[in-house]
Amino acid sequence: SKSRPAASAAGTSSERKLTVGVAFETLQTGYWVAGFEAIRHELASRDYAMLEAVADGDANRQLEQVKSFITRKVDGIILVPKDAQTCLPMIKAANAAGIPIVLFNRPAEKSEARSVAVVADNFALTRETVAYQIGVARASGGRREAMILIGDLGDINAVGRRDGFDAAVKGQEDIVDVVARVPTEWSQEKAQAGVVNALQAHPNISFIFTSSDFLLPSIVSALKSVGKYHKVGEPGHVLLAGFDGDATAYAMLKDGYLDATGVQDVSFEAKQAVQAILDLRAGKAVPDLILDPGFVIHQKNLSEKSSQMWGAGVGKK
Amino acid sequence: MKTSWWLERGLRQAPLVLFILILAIFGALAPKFIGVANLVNIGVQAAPAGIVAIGMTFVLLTAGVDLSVGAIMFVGAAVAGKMALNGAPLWLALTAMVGVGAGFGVVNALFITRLRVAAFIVTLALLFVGRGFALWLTQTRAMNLPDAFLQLGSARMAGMPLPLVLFGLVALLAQGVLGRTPFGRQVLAVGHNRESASQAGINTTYVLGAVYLLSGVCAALGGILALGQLGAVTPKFGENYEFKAIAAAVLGGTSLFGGRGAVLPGTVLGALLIQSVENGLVLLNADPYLYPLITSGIIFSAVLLDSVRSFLLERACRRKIRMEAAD
Amino acid sequence: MNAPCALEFSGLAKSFSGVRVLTEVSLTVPAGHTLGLVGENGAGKSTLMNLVAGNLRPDAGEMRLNGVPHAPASSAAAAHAGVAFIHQELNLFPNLSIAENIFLTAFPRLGGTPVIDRSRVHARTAALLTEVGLALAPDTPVERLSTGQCQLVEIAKALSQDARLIILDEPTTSLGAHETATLFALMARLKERGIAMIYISHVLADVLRLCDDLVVLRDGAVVGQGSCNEFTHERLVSLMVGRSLTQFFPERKNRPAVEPVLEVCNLSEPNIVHDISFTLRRGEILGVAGLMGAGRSELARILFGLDPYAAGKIIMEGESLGRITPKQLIGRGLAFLTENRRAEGLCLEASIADNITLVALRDQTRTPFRLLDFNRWREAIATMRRAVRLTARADDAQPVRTLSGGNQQKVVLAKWLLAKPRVLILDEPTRGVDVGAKFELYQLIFELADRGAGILLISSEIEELLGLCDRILVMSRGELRADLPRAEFDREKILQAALPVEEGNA
Amino acid sequence: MADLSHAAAKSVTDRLTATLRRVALSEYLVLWLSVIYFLALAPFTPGLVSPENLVNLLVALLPLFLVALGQTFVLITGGIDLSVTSTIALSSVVGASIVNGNNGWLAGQWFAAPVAVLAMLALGAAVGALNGLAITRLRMPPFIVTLTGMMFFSGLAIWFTQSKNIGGLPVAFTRLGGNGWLAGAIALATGAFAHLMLTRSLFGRWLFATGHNARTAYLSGVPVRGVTLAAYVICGFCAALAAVLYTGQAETGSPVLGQRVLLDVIGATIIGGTSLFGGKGKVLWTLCGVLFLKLVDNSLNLLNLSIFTITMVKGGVILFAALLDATRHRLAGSRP
Ligand SMILES: Nc1ncnc2c1ncn2[C@@H]1O[C@H](COP(=O)(O)OP(=O)(O)OP(=O)(O)O)[C@@H](O)[C@H]1O
Ligand SMILES: Nc1ncnc2c1ncn2[C@@H]1O[C@H](COP(=O)(O)OP(=O)(O)OP(=O)(O)O)[C@@H](O)[C@H]1O
Ligand SMILES: [Mg+2]
Ligand SMILES: [Mg+2]
Repeated sequence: SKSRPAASAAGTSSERKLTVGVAFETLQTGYWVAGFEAIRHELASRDYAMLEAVADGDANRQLEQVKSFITRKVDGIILVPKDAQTCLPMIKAANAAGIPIVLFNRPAEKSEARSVAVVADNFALTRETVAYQIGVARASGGRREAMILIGDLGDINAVGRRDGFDAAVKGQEDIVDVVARVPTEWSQEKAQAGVVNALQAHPNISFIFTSSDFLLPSIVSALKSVGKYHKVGEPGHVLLAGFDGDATAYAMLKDGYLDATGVQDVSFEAKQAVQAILDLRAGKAVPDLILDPGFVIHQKNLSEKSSQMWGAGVGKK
Repeated sequence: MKTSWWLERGLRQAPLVLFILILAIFGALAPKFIGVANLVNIGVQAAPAGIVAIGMTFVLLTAGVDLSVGAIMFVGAAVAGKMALNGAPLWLALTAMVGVGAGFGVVNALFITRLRVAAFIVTLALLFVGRGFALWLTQTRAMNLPDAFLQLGSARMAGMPLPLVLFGLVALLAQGVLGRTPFGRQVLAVGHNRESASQAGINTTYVLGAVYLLSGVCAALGGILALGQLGAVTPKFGENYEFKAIAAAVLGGTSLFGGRGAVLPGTVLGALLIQSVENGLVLLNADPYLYPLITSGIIFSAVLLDSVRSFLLERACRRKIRMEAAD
Repeated sequence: MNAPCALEFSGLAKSFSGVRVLTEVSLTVPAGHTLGLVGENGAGKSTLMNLVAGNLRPDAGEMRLNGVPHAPASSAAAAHAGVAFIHQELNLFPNLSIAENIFLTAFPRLGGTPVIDRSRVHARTAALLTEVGLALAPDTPVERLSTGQCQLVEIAKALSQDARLIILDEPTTSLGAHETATLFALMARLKERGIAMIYISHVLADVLRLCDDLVVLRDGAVVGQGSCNEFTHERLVSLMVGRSLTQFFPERKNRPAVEPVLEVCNLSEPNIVHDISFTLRRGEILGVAGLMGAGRSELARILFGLDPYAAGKIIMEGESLGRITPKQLIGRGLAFLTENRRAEGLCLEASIADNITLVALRDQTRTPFRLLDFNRWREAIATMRRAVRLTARADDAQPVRTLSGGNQQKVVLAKWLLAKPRVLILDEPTRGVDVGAKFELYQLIFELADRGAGILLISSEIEELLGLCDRILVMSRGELRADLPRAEFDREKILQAALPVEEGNA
Repeated sequence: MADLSHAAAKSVTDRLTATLRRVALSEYLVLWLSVIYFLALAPFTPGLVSPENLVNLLVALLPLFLVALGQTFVLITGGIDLSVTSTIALSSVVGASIVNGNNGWLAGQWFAAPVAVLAMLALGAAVGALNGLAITRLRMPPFIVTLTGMMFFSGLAIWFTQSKNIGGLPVAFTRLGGNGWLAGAIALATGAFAHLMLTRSLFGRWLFATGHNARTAYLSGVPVRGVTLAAYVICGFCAALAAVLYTGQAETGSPVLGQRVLLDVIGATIIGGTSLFGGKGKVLWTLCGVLFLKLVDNSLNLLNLSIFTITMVKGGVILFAALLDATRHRLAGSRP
C-alpha cells in the first residue's frame, strides 16, 4: 500500500488534534529507541499529539498502560507488545473501545481480535544474513568454528533470530561447526564474559553471529583482548555478522570490521504504522500484515544500501 | 583427637574446599578450564561484581542492605561516559564516577542514619531514582566509549590484569579494615544490635553512614571495572548487580541479619564461585536453557554445605562442662 | 571533707510517653563512697542510672559529676566523662571476642595508624580477666560464655575504662557464690583507689554489707536516704514495698506426695552430665544447687528436649520420654523457665499480652475453627497479671521491652503458669526480682506444688533453696554429688559438695 | 462577635491540628497518603477520576495484592521470598499447558479450567514447600534459598516451554483474571481469610511469635518449623493465585510473566508497614501499600510522563512515604 499524504485524514477531524498512544514494551536497545523516535517524528510531522508509555518488559503492566490510553480516549494506538500472545487482551480492549490499534515490529497471534501489524521477519532476515556470512566463509575456504550470541530466551525476537541462525547453518556443517552458544540474556556483560570464555575454550573460533548489534561492542572488546580484531580481508579476520543495523554496526561496516547485518527498516515501519491508523480511522481496508522486507547489508552492497540503514542516520546526527 | 582436629579444620575451610571441588569437576570436563589463562579470566570477570559485593558485605554486616548499587554503577557510568565523549580526560571521568558513588552513598546514609528510614526502602527508592536519571542522561541509548576505557580493562600490572590486581587490593584492604581496625569491629557490633552498640558508646550514625558511603564507592569502582571490560554503557548497565552482590556475600557466609561475615575469603570466594560456574558452562558449550538451572543448583548446594558445616561446627564446639577426665 | 561529690542529682524527673517514672530525685554520692540503690522492680533504678550514663536524657533537673555539670548527650560522652555502666540486661556482642567487647570503643592502636594493636589488646584483656577472676582466653567469642561469665566480662569492661564512677546494676544476678566473692573483693580494691560506685541489687544483705550510703526508691521517688548503718534489713524492706514484711518465705502447708512425676535414671551425655539419677515427686520442690558451670542448666535443657543425651532414661508420670520436642513436652505438662529471659524467655518487641498467652494459646481458642476467643484471652491475661502481681502501670499492649527487669521475669512466669504445668523446671526464677515480688513468686511456687506439681528449682541462692525446697540436689562438674532431704539441710554441706573435686581423688 | 468567630476559628484549627496529628500517627498513614495523593493529582491528571480508570486501577491492583499478601506472611516470620515471580511464571505456563485449546493436555474438556487452576495452586504451594523445607530442615538462609529458587524455577519455566508463549486459553479459564468482578471476589475472599488467619487464629499468633523470637517461640511450644514452612507454602499459594489472575488478564501462559514485579511486591509490603525483620505485619497494611504503589503507577501513566521521569518520580514517592512513616514512628516514640 502506498502511503498517502496526511491532509485527507486530518481534514476529516480538523476541529481536534489527533492523539495517538504509543506503548513500547522496552526501550532497552538502540533499535527500539530508533523506532520510538521514528514514530514520534512521523506523528510530529503530521502534527499529531503523542502519548507514550514503556512497560519495561512487563506484559501485565502494558495492559494497564493500554487501558489508560483507552481511558484517555486516544484516537489510535501503536503497540510494541512483549510477545504475540499477551497483546491479545490489549487488542481486544482497543477493539471494544473502537480504537484502531497497530502492532509495531511484533505481530499478534491469530485470533478474532482485529489488529494490523507492521513487521520485519526476524527468522527470514537472520537466515539470509547468516547465509551471506556462510557464503563468505565458503569462499574463503576451510571449515570454521562458529559461535552464536543468543538473546534473552524469554524474548520471541531473540528466539526467532536463534532459529533463523539454526536454519541457516543446517546442512552447512562442512563449512561451520557451531562450538559455542552463548546465552546473553540481552546483557552486554554476560555477552562479553561469554565471548571471552568461549574464545578461551575454542581459540579457533572465526565465525561469530550476534542476535543483536547492541552486543557488538562486547564482542569487539573480547576480540581485542585476545588480539583477534582485524579488518575484513586481513589475515586472522573473524567473520562477524549481526542483526538490527544500529549505529555501531554501521560504523563497523564502514570501517571494514563487520561482514554483514540484517537491517530492519525503521522509518518505513514507522510510516506504515501511522498510515495504517489513519486508514483504519477513515474506514479503509488495511491488510492485517504489512511486511517490512528488510535487507541484509554487507560489505558488497554497503554504499548502495547505507542510506536506508537507520543506524547510518543515527550515526550522522 | 587428631581426626577431630582435621575435621574441624576441614569444616572451617568448607567454602574453599567446595570452590576447589568445583574447579576440579569443571576441570575434568573441560581441561581448558583450569588453565592459568582461564583462571585469570574468571578473576577478571568476577572483579566488578566482586568489588561491589565487598562494599555490600559491609552494609550487610550492619544488618542493612544496599539495593542501589546497580543504579549507582549506571549513573556513574553514564556521567563518566558523557564526560569522556565530550573530551574530558579519562582520570577526570573516573573521578567523577567515584564521586557519583560517594554522593549516592551519602544520600543513602543521610536518610538511613539521620531520618531513620529503613535501608531497604531508601536504597530501593534510590535504585528507581538512579536508573531513571541515568536513562534520561543516556536517553536510553547505548554509548560507545573511547578506547581509553577498554585499555584500562586490558592493562596489566606486574604481569596481572589491572582489574584482577584492583580486585585483590580492594579485598585485602577491606578485610584489613574489617578485621584490624576499630571501625571494622564496630561495624560488627552495630550489625548485632544498633541500640546496644549505641549504648556501648559507639557512634552508630558514623558507622552506618561510613558503611553506605563505602558501598557507594565500591559500586562506582565495580562500575569502572565493568566499563573497562565492556567499553560501552547500555540501558541495562549494572542491572541486577544488587542481587549478584548480595548472592556473592551470602555465599561467602555473610548473614543478612548482620554481625557475621567476612570479605576474605568469604565474599571474594562467593564472587569467584559464581563466575566459575558461568565460565565453566560456556567452556562446556552447555545448552543455554540449562544455565539458570545449573547455576542455581550449584549456588544452592554451596550454601547448603555451608549451613551443614556451621551446624556441625556448632555441635563440635558445644560447651563442655566436664574436662575429659578419662585421659 | 571538702572534695566535690562524685555525683549529685537535683530534681531529676523522667517520663515515658506521659507516664512518670522518676519524680524529683535528688541525691549525692561522695567521692570514694559506694552508694546502694534499692527499690522494687520498676521503681526506676535502671532508668535513673541510664540518665547518668547518657542513654536517656532527663526531662528536668540537673546532674553534677565531680562538681562539673553533667549532661551527657550519648553514652560515649558519659564514658568520656568517666562514668562506666554495667548494665542489668547484659549488653555484650556475642559475635565479637571478649577482648573486642572490652575495647570496642577504645582500641589501643599501632602508632598513629588506625590499626588495632592486637598484642596490647590481648595483654590488657588478659590482665583485666585475671582481675575479675575469669580464666578464659581473651579471644574467646562471647557467644560461648555463660551468663555469669558475660557479667564478669562486663565488669572487666568497666574496669578498662578507668572510670571515676562505676555503676553496677544488679551485677551478681548470674554469679555464683565464688564469683560474687571475687567481685566484692574487687569492689573493695576499687574503693581503695577512690572510685565512687553505685551498687544496685535486690540482695539486701549484700547492699548492707558493701555500701556506705543507701537510697531507697519507690515509684520513682526517693523514700529513704542515709548512711548505711541507719538501716536494717527490715527497715529497707518496709521502705521499698511501703509496708512491713515480716517473713521472707511463705508458710508451707502441704508435704509432697510419694508418687513420682519425673524420674531420671543414669542420664549421661559426654562432657556435659554424667550418670545423673533422681526422682521428683508430686508436690515436691526439689532444689538443685551448684557452682557456676556445674551443668545444672545443661541438665534442665536435656530434660526439656533441647539437647540430646547419650544414655539413660527420663520417665514422666510413668511414661518414658524418648527424643521428644518441647512442644510435645509442654503438651504433657512440662514447663521450663530458662535462665536467659531476653533471648529465650520473651519476645521483647511483642506485647505483654502476647507473651503471657504464648504457651497456652490453644486454651484461649474456641471451636469450631479454633479462632481466638478474645474474651477468654483478656480474662486469662488479667488473671495472670494479678497472679504474678505485674506492675499496674504497664498496659497489656505495651512491648515487654519497656518493662523493668523484674517485671519481665514475672511475664515469663505468668506465661508458664497459664499452662498449668505438672512439672515445672525453674532455672534461676528469682534472678533480678525484688524482695516483695520474690515473696509473691515463692507463694506462687508453693501454690503450684500444693496443687500437685513437681518443681525442679535451680538456684544459685542457697538461702532460697534452703527456705523453699523439700530436698536439695548438689551438682558439680556435671555429676550429682549429694541428695539432701530437708532434715539434713546445711549450708556448709551444700557448699562442700558443690566444690569440684580434684581430678586425682575423683 | 469578632471574639466568637475568633474562638470558632481557633477551635477549628485546633480540631484540624488534632486531626492532622491523628492522621500522621495513624498506622494507616499510607492509606491517608494515597487519598491525599489522589485528591491532589485529580485536577491535573486527565482521566484519573473516571470510573473506567478507577476500575482499571482496582483490577490491576488485585494480583499484586495477592502476591504481596503471601509475602506478608513470610516477612512476618522474618524471612523473605524472592522466588514469587518465578512461581508466577511457572504456574502460568503449567496451567496454560493443561488448559490451552491447541495442544493442551486437557484441551476442550469441560473440567480443564478447574483442573488447571488446582494444578497451578498445588504447584505454587509445592514451590513454597520446597523453599520452606530448605529453610527449616536444611537451615539455609531464606534469601539465598529463594534467590536460587527464583533462578531455578524461572529457568525451568523457560526450558519447559522452550521460550514459547502458550495462547488459546479458553474463556472459562481467562475469565478468572480477565473479569474484574471475579478477580475482585477472589482477592477479597483470600484477603479476608488471610486477615482472619493473622489476627484470630492460633497459627497467626504463632507466626508473629516466630518472627519476634524463634528461640523463645520454640521453647514455648510453638512448632516453629511447621509455622515457617506454612508461611512459605502460603506465599507460594498466593503467588500461584496471582498467576491465575495475571494469566487470565494476559490470556497467555508466559514463562516470563510477572518477572518484573518483585521489587514492587516487596516495596509495597514494606511501605504498608510490615517489617523486614519479622514480627510485624497486617493484611490491611499490605493492601494500603499496594494501593499506594499502584495509584502512583497509574497516575504517572495517565500524566504521559517519559519512562525516565516515571522511574524517578516513583523512587521519590516511595522515599517520601517511607520518610513520613519514619517521622510518624519517631513522633509516636515507637520503633519502626
Ligand atoms: N522505654 C520505655 N518505655 C516505657 N516505659 C518504660 C521504658 N523504660 C522503662 N519504662 C518503665 O519505667 C519504669 C522503671 O523501669 P526501670 O527499668 O528503671 O526499673 P528498675 O527499678 O530498674 O527495676 P528492676 O529492679 O526490675 O530492674 C518501669 O515501670 C518500666 O516499665
Ligand atoms: N570446657 C569448657 N569449655 C568452655 N566453657 C566451659 C567449659 N567448662 C565450663 N565452661 C563454661 O561454664 C558454663 C556453665 O554454664 P552455666 O553457668 O549456665 O552452668 P550451670 O551449672 O547452669 O550454672 P548456673 O546455672 O549457675 O549458671 C558454660 O557456659 C561454659 O561457658
Ligand atoms: Mg533495673
Ligand atoms: Mg545455669
